[in-house]
Amino acid sequence: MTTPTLDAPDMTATLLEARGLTKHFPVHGAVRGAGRRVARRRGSGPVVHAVDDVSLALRAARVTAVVGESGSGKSTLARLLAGLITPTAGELLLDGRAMARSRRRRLDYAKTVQMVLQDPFASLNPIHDVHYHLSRPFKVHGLARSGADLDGKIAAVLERVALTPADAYLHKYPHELSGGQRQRVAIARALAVQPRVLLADEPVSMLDVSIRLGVLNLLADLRDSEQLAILYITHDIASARYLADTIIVMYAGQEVESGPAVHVTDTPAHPYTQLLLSAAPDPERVTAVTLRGAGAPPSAVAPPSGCRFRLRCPHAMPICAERVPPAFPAGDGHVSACWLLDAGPKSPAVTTRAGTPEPPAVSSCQLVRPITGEDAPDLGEER
Amino acid sequence: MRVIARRLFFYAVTAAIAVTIDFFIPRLIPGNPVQAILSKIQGQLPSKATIHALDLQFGVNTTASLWSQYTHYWNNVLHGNLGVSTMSYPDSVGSLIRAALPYTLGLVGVATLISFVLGTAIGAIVAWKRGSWLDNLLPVVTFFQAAPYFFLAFVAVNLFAIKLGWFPSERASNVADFPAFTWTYISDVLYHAILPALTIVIASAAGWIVGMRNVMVTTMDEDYVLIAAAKGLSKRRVIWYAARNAILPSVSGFSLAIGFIVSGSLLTEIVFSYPGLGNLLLQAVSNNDYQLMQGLFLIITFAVLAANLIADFVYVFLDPRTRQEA
Amino acid sequence: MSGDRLLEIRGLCVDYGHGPDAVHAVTDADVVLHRGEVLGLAGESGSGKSTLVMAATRLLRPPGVITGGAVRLYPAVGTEVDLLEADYDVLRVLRWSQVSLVLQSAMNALNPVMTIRVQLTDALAAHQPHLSRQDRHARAVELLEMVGINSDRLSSHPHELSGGMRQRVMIAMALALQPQVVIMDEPTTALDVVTQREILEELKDLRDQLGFAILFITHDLSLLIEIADAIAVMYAGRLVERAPASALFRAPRHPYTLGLLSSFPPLHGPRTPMTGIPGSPPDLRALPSGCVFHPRCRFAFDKCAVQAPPLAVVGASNDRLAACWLQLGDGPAPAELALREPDLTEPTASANGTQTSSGPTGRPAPTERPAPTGVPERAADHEEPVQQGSTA
Amino acid sequence: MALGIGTEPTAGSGAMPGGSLPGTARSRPRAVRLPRSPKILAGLAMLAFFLLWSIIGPFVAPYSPNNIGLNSPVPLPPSAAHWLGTTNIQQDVFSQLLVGGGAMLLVAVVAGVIATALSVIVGVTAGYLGGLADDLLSMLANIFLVMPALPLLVILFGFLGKSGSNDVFLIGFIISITGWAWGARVLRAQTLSLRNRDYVDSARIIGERAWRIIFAEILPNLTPIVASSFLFTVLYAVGTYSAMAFLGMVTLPPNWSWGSMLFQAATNNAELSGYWWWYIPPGLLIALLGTSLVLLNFGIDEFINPRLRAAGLSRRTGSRRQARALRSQQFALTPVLIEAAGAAATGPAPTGGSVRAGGPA
Repeated sequence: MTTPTLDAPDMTATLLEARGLTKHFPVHGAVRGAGRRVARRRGSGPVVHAVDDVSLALRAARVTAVVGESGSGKSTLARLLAGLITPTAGELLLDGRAMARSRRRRLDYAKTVQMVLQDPFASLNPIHDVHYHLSRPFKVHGLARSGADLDGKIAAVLERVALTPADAYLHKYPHELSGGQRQRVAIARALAVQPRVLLADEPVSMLDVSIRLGVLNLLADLRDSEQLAILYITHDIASARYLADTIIVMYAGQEVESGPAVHVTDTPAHPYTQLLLSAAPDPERVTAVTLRGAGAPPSAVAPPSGCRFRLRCPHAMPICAERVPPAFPAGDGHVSACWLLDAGPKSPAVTTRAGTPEPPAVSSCQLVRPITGEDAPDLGEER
Repeated sequence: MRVIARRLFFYAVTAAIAVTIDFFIPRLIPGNPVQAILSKIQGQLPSKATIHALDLQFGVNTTASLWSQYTHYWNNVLHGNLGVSTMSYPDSVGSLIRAALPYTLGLVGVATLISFVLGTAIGAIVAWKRGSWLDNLLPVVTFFQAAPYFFLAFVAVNLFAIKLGWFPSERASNVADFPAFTWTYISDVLYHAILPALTIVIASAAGWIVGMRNVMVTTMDEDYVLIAAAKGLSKRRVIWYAARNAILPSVSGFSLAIGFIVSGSLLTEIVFSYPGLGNLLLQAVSNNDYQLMQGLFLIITFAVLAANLIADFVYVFLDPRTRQEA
Repeated sequence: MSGDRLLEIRGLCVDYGHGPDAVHAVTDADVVLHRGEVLGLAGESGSGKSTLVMAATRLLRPPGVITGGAVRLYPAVGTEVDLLEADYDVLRVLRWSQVSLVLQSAMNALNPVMTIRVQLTDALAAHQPHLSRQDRHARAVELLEMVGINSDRLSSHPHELSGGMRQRVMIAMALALQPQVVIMDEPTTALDVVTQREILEELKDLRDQLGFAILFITHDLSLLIEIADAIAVMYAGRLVERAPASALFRAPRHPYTLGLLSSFPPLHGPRTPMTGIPGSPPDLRALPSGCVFHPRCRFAFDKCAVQAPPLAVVGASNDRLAACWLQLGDGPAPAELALREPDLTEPTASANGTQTSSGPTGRPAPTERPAPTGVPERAADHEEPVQQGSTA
Repeated sequence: MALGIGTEPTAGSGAMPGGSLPGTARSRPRAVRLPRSPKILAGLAMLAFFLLWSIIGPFVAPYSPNNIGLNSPVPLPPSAAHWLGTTNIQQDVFSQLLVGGGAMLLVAVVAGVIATALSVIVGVTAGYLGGLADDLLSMLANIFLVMPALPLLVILFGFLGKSGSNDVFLIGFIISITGWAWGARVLRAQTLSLRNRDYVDSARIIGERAWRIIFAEILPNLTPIVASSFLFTVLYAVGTYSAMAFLGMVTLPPNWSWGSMLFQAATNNAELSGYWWWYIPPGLLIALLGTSLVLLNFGIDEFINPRLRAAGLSRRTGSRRQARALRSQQFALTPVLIEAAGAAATGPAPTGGSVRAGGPA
């Protein structure tokens, strides 16, 4: 996808931008149990297409959500953005400048881009206390002038994640904290260097339901008060809708749809997004669910040609197998990589899933319930 | 079968390294090994041929390059030529080993098999009956795990052979040195093997018991064992479900154990004056027969590698996940 | 759903460990499952929902100990069985033939070294020894096809199947003996959302065909509301509310249920800030006095800290229970906890009718909100920003 | 000198007790603090005893171990003068025992330290670096693991000659060469899993350097495994040194060790002639020293994988009936312990209100 992802009338500064980011992992001849890995030469052999040609821009004071199932490459994307792994292709621009590999630049990058990982029970080292965890970023980046200065800064950052009084937490070990508190410590550690970009990889999926919103609200608060650009990775499209300004939907390593959060969830243009929404738990659902496009994601080693969703897609057309769909505009900065949109605004994408033909979503901002009918009409003629 | 192919490659490399070690050790140790050996063979007058063979073997008094010595050495090994024993000159090392090998293979092989089966079964039961009196077995097992094989052999000889007189205390048979395969001979051999085998089993089963118990305890926490019980299967079948999985680490840890068991068994043979490789090793040591020692090292290494290969086959047979082609 | 009771759990208490260090994981729990009913058991991690069910079936592992209560199973034929009195052999007969089990991770619940065929037929062999090998094979084929898996998978091992297929095999296994009760402990939590939906839909169909009852354990209340007939909510080892699913969603009676419902962001409607529940679930070894939820409850008043409320019938209908002093006549319940229930005689119609007015969770609320009296002052005191919550 | 097979701590280190009980799982004790299990206490006590024995043994020995005393053609049984009797050349067995512990323990500790250092270096490097370095180092470790140590050591000792094979540090070094691989393999596996832990990634994200991640984030978490691997190597060295002495590869006198006492006893057919006082005490001491190490290792295993602890339930129960009920518990049969006098003993909630919980009747 070469089309800019975000055309939204959103004028805050772009902090971190990814262009054509691609990550292929070599397939190891890994056999569980007895075997050992066989070293593989670079460039030969099959690869896992974890992330393929993804472009996105993280803007100040905006939350961008990446939604997808496991294996869709969303976590790999976050790790690419964090600099934990190096991309196979594509570039990463911080404030418009490409990222360099020197230690100096690496530290600069770490000072600007921070990350919170999924499992708060794993992201804090069990042998270190809270004080140690929070002192490291200050020490690594030389941000504290003295011990007293350091302690003051640690107390301040704990306060920012609402762990007060700080003294009550400083000398606790991770196992003495609850899941929510641990995740707040992890966020505090990320905030210590006063980054401008925060990558959050499923930050609440391991937390108890009742405390998830607390952490999500904290992120929202940080976005507003610190003008943080936040990348929120999740498999829960409802929470993405709640928190994010922009949603990017990933499927099999590719970006299939993106746009303003409510727009994407209320008028999904890509069949995969529609599938995700119809499958998501919804207490207010009235009628039986009809899944359009059941099945499993394709092999990441040998993904299908053209559109990777086509094997599951209820609307698959010949062109889907031939060419990778580019991002077609779907209104209001909403784009979707689906050939159905090629025909323009009379796309059947939305009506397919509605019992009664509704106005095409792409040209209308009205909130269309994603599922209101049981049987989709036969689309044969419309193709 | 890629797993097996990979293991085969690994064992081939290991065997090659063993041969290389065998080649280099005498060359790396300071001093002239041939002189050292000759000075130790007192009373015998070795022939010129023997001295030349030693020179060649240890790389002294020769103008040949190290590489050609090495290839020569390999050539010898591949042709089964492991040199001449100075101890029982002019017998070749190969012939001495060939005479002793069947005893060791039989004794250690059978004893290892028995101890694995027995130890694994006991370990599974101890884990299953966790919290019962069987837990008290563990400290006892610990003692046997820590006791040297040869000490247990001492006690066994004294108790069962001398005090009780149930078993012979030494040798592999009474009948004849050059056996005919008659029932008398075979039963005699078996009779002689019981006590040493028992010692090896008791000494080595401890490791299997503890290992199996630990894995089994963890395995019993697995959901599939709970499901087996929830299905209303018989207890025996539920235990089997757990044990069938718990046995895998024991099999894959075989390579770790077999070296210990073989070493311990060799020492046990010595106590019983059993005519296997262990006894040969002791004789080689006490007579400073370095060629024999080196030959024994190679043969024992090859035998252990072969045992490992068998264990790998068994593992692949037991674990369907390894059969999957990656 | 008939009123015929199938599994009756009364006053069940379960501890982990014994003696002074024991942790009271489940306290005085009452659950009744009726024939053909889908009963959801909702609660966060550590709420004791799995412990309750596993203990009731005597499958809870050490150091779990049952320290009180009674569990009775009413088989289709024969007399009732007291599961807490039963020994291994009695239970063996009942297990799987009456009560079967589906666990969260099928990867762990299937034996990795045995074929699907063996695992599908072993229960048949154990419970119906008269079946021939061919009969068992035929049944295995039938079971697999029932859950939409080709029978050539019988010779496969679990690692050769995808996650969704494994869970389907688990479900087929659970139905092998046509049990009365299928316990499902987070059966779809480990799956992706699309696979989860596929399996849930399949489960619904199978239930309609075969008529077994499901005890569905999950932390995902929003999912439960869609699939369960009735829902019991647990908190810190106690049942705090039980109600028909739609009633629970439209008109929760316990503040914890209300909080849980407002912890799931909606998929539709305007985006409004939501608060969740302040604080974190309590440590079972240091439970608060009185009502265990009172430190996190914005409606809590004096009595809540002193005395634990019993689980009692609330309102007119017998099928609504809640353990909350607000509902037990000590004062009018706050508006959020006194919403009018949907008409239960016509659940579908009622749900249809309320779809725009929506539930209590920050979305447009339905009509009559009684003017709050008495409690609200305290309630206001407790309305704290979320951040304060984590000071546990 | 056998060892637990398949007890690689990697299997259970991630799993914690009470997985079904998250309320308590949160406060699991994870700080580096050894549990006071009877096994650890017994192991420590025995080890302390042996340490004391080998330090003060030489000073309190009533005779010189080499001293040839009484005039008798056969070993004499225990008497007031010789508490544990004499050898065939009338050396005092008890004195030999007292003197024979030191060298052995020293060799074992030297071997343990060197081998542990080697295994940490190789194992952690391989696990952390991954890739080709890992493949090569793992292969090296596996080669040392499968090659039988005894015949190799015999050759090495043989070529070292008498003087070399009496050098305590040299022996320790040689034994460590054949004993480091197990530890390296376990440490490599564990490092590999730690390397991918979220807290290591988190450290990378805040910009920590690789060496700091290894030393401050990974190594401290390997402490129990390093300790276990050290104990294992010491145990291995005790066994191996005994075996070498038993083969007569350590010169007597002056290098008395319990293994060489067994060598002498064997050479003189003590087991056939019933001179039990000559071979039972040294063998027993070796076994007990080994037992203390195995017990300590058990304790560490249980610390790493708490599921291994013997009993599932606390034994500090009130009544004997309860204790019996708990002990006799079977798998998949949760014990029921309902107090006779009222079932409400456990919960603070009154049972009265819950009677009608049944739903529509």
